Amino acid sequence: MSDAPTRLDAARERRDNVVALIDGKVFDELPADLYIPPDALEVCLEAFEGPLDLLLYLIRRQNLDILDIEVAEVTEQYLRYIDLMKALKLDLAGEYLLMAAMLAEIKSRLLLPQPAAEDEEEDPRAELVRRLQEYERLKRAAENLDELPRQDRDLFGAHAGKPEWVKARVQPTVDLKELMVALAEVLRRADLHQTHAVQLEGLSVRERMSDILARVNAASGFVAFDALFDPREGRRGVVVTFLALLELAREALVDLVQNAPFSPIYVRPPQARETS
Amino acid sequence: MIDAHQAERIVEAALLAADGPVSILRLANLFTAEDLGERSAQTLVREALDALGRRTAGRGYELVRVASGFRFQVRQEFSPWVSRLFDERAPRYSRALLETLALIVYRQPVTRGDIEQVRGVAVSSSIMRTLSERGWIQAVGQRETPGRPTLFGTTRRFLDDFNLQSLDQLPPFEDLQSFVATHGEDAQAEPTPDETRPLAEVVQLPVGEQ
Amino acid sequence: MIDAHQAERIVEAALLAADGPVSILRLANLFTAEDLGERSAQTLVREALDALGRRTAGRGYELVRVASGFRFQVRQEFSPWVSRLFDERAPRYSRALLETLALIVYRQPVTRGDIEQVRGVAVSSSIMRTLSERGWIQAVGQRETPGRPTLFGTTRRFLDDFNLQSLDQLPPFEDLQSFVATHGEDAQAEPTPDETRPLAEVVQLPVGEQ
Repeated sequence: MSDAPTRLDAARERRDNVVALIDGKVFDELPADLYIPPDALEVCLEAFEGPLDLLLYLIRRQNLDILDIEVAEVTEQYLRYIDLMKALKLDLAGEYLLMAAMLAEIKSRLLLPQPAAEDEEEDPRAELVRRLQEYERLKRAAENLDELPRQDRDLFGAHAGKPEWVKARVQPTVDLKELMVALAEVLRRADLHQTHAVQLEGLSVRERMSDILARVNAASGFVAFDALFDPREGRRGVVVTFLALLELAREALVDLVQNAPFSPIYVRPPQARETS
Repeated sequence: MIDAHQAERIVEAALLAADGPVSILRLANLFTAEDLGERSAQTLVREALDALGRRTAGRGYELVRVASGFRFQVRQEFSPWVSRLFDERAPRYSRALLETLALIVYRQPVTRGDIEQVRGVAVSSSIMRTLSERGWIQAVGQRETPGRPTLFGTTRRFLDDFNLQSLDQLPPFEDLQSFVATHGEDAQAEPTPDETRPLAEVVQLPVGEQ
Repeated sequence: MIDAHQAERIVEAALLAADGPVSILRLANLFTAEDLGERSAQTLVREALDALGRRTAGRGYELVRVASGFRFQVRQEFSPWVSRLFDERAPRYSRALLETLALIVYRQPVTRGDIEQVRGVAVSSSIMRTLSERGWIQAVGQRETPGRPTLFGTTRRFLDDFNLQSLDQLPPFEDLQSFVATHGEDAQAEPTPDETRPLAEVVQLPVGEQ
């Protein structure tokens, strides 16, 4: 099934009732004895999409109604085409032979005496007729589809040059929910009890611990204890800061130093100690 | 805050710069909270599209809506001139390919076996590959029968390329069931009213009209 | 014979359909003898280009002349909006990164060792670097234990990016199980009955009950 233009052209010609092109000469009528010059036959056969297509062609040539096929007649013609194809040693697809067998079977069934029974036995042609009709519809649908305006053949997108731009490096965004789910997941895998114990101070205290640590380390010396409290934060802020300092001291992340009783308290980075 | 005229020109610029159709949502996302003030981005975009549709009336191009959004497109009446620009002609597709595509379009989801049954011949792999590479068909699943054959359907790209918003816009494929209906048990069944042509007429079409 | 308006629209359509700049000669070749009558194709094209240049004044795009011909070009002033069309999709952060961030948020100040202890696997340097570069975590000190490991905490930028005034606004850890039950995919934990209880009370619960 190549897309060779000759075959396409042949298909198109056939639609216009032309049987064959031989040396550029148009034959628009089938010889009565169905003899077709071998060259033309080849062109014709290549234009068929399969046994259904060939059969449909034969029926249409005779101006017959699909619903009223003379199976004997059509089978005869079909087999003669097949024989010719064989004689010409054309590469004959198995489907053509299958169809020949099916036609022969239908023909023989039609020759059998009809049973008188009222059980409405299906007409042996019904299945063939159904397939031919559906194939014919498909052919028409395919033609319709081909006629629709199509991008790049009939339709062209309208574009203008893009302006210059700096490509932004887009950072992933994280939804708070994702963060929660990640934490819950990791904690489920870890020792929950221990985690709870650590968690007890609450987030505001943990946050304040980081703040204080950052300030103390930035000062790289002493920070006055008082300076870490911001009265504008109110009572709650003072408590949070106080708890944070206690926790930092407990975890030995800061040292609290006082030179003398009632003298100012200072916070400083911890001095290396010997761990006992 | 930007005004409606500015919004219209931004949408115009975006559609002209984009490589394909752009959805309203994607257009709406071009505007920042600062641009919008209290307005809805989508409303702003819709109004801009309306204005652009009116503006391109009678021009060499038009605003069209396809499955995946809006795009500017050269008016088809100018195709004869425009196509002279391109040396390479758009490919013509074989009947085998078009029939295969038509079956996938109208009967999706279908397997290769389904296609072979209707066409009466094997479906060549190169046709399926061409259709996939063109971005018109895709595997959409597997049928739960022995061998689990792949089911194929059409893509959004297919709709875009055929200038469609949905498959509904295609001409109808006469229903396969109508034959069964007229030849089965209830032989007198009427054709469904939405069929464009009664079956009998179709069958009696003279050969020349094919 | 086509009129000047028709010619203008054909040139417009051709420039919009072309992939790059189009020379006057190529544009002139679009017209047939029949289109032209007695007129010169190049004159027709030049007049069309003049008209198009005037028409696009103040629009989202403009007609520009470059070495190899004419093209329509989106105006540079719309670049900030148009460029958003082409921004790459943001990648997603790995679960390992999110878990690391979550632990830093909830247990700060922490060392990498602390995180590794809870997660049970080594924390990669690239995760810590990504979080630092993103401006979400910072070194806040060192723990005075052998090796003096760095302590990490979250930044103000972290709060800003997550739209928080303070970490207080995050659900307390105790609520997480119920949070996951309603938001997570694979949560099997039942909601705790005391999820709405204020933090202070939760603190007093014996650990074993949770």
